[in-house]
Amino acid sequence: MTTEIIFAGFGGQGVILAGKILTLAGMSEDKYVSHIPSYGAEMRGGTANCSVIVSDEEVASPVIEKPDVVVALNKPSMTKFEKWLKPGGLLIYNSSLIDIEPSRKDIRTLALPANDMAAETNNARGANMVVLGCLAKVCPGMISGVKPFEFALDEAISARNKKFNPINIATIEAAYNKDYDIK
Amino acid sequence: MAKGRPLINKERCKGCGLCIRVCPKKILEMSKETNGQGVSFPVCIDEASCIACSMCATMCPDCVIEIEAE
Amino acid sequence: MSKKYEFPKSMNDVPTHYCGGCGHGIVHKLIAQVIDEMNIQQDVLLVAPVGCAVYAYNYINVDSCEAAHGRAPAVATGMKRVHPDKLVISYQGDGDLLAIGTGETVHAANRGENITVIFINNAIYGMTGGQMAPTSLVGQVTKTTPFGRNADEVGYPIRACELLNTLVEPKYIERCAVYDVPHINKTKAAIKKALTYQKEGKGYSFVEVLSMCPTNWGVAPTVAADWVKDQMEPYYPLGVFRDVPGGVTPEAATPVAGVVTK
Amino acid sequence: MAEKVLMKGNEAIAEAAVRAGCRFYFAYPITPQNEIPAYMAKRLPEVGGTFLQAESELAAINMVMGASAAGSRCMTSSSSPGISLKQEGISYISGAQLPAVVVNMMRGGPGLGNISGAQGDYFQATRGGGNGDYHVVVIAPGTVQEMADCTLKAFEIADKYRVMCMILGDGYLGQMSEPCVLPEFVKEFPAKPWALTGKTPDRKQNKIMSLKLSGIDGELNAHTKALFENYQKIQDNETMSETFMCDDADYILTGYGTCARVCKKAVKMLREQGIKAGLFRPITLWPFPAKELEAACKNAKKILTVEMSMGQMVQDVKLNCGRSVKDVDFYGEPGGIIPSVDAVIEKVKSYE
Repeated sequence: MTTEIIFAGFGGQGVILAGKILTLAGMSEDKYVSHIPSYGAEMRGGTANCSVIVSDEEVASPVIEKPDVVVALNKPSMTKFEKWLKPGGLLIYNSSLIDIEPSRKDIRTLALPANDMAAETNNARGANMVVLGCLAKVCPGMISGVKPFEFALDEAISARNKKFNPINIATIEAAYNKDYDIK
Repeated sequence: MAKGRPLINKERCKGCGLCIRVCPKKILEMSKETNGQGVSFPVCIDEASCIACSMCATMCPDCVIEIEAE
Repeated sequence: MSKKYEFPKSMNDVPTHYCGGCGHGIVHKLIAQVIDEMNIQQDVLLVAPVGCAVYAYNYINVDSCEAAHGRAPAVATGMKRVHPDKLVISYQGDGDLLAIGTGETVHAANRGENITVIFINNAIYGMTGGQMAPTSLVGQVTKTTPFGRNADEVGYPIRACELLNTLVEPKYIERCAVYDVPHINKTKAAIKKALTYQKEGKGYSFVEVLSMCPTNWGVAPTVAADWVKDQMEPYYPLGVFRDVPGGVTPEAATPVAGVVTK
Repeated sequence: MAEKVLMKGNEAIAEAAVRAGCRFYFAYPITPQNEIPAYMAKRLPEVGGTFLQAESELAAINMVMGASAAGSRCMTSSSSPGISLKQEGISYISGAQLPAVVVNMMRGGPGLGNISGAQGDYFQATRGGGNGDYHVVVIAPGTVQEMADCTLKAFEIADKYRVMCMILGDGYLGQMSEPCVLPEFVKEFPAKPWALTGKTPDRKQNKIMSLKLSGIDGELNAHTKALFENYQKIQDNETMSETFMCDDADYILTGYGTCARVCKKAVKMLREQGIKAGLFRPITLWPFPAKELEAACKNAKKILTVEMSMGQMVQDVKLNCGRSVKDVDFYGEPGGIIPSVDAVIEKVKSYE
């Protein structure tokens, strides 16, 4: 099985970090993984995205043309990447910040109030962590539960910020334990 | 006054004449004959007057002159 | 009788390709003499430039490397970083040092690389046949300034010592000349001091030498020597601009601001 | 076996260089390879090495020349416009027979272009972008693992043959993270009796130079012929390539780096649709793996070269596939656009 995911949002929402953590989590489970961030001048002006592949077989191309999943943390990202989804793909959009509905009818959608859910776990900046917990839940077979994220956070987070790992794990866990209504 | 003598390796000489100009005793002059490169070279016309000051050798860009001194 | 002045041991006994009366030969000899006196033939690494002195390694018998035009200080930097215990000499002409290689010149000095740059300033491009150099004098006729260098069009000649003397890091900057014996002796002393400082780890040293190019100036060697004294020296004053170990420390060498504290 | 780590391609190159014994690194910032200098600035001091941010690309490559002449393993890195500036030094280093490694994380061109990954520097890299008759060994990794492994190989080849080696990647490969098992530290290095270490009484002075002025004697003629004898040895011994499902393939896709990965995906999808496609991926671009390509193409009906440029490697494919030029087709996208798998598949299907 191969899952191709695009994370997108504005700078500061931690979309590239979320992608990296998912990649590391996949690696810890001996999956084949790849992560390509948007970079350089592309990142100036506020938008950021990354492409993550988690697969049971060798990743042929790390480039994602038709994602299985798009995670859009703000409105411009949804507008841009919704149309990339393959038919039947899943759009997870941050309904805390996005006040419009997805327009495509041939995809599945999930309104995820990521900012609100993060705030509920006292982790106001943890919308990206909510996404990770949600993905582990709604993409069966990709990541086995919350455990792999502990390793991933430990690898990805600098020593200075490691003190936030427990609260981030708690946020991921809370998001993982929710039930989601995919339309 | 020291006594000395210039040893002139004429085949290295390019005939610039800078040595002749700096000699305080005016005992160097250009040769009539030419070396293998076809240029005139300095000759000492009065070795007895050489004071081994080494000015000619110092000035020479081509390491033509060595100085022997007593 | 014994030899009072002899052919330098660290010079190869081969004829040079320089023209008669060219200052390069004098400076090569001085470098070889200093190497002999300091007994550092095993320690010196020479960078030869593009320009008339490209064959310096054929005459001075030390391990040597050619550099592309203007890049000698960069090559010297690489060598020095690998062998901090060796004495690296970057030997350069005026086009190399102040035109195509201005960036490398300024930045090696600014980093305070512990190398010695010997700069032969003869106010003209020799190897290519007499074009304007960045140091050609105003009014000087060259192949590319047939009516004389026009300052309105191409600016005034650059003074390397004064330029580098605005930087913090250089430790020793002196301008010398080789148009007569007393000045040749001073030049040798300057080269020796520069290499001594380098050996002691003092930092960047720069010796400029006003030199003759009779062929491309189109004059006799003796006239060329006078031209250095009468025409060049007034614009390029001789002397020690900076000798930090020796106590000549201009204000520029002691910055009082520009350091960010945490 | 060593542990797997997730690394960016750029970082994998930097760490592998350190493990290959590179202790001197000089560079000037340019996107998309800035992770290499940032990594080296932190890493090299830990192993007693020297990182120096040069004032220009020209200075950086010439610092490499000096450091190599002095006998060290050294490296510089840049991206396309910066590599253009380095061509002077690359030519001099090649002429002077110095070993060194340069990394080019290609971006879109010509000119300032853009900062997306691209493959427009193939000609410059493989034909010799500087003046004169010479070659640079060009290695084009396709994964982060290969970026580490090829860096080690580049230092090895550089020292073995006294040549310049280029790692030719692109912005995507440089920025991409993948799991990677880092190579072990290299412990043994070849002797360099030619290096500048100070002339001792027991030997003649060492001279490193590319000037061979004596035209009448044919000094440069002989020197260049000697260079090319050396290049011939490299061609005979050092080609690297990957063949994937070529044995029974009707259609051979060829591409390197990022493009090869797109092609690999296309091959897999074509096979699922019952179309016999295969991939030939040169890893060394110079020397070009000519024999290997010819063998891979023996039974193919058509060969399609895919590039992130307007067609550069395709010339080498035409020259070396042992087939009629008419059998070789091309598809490419310039300016930092990655050819899509769909477009590649469509192209192949059009041959049916």
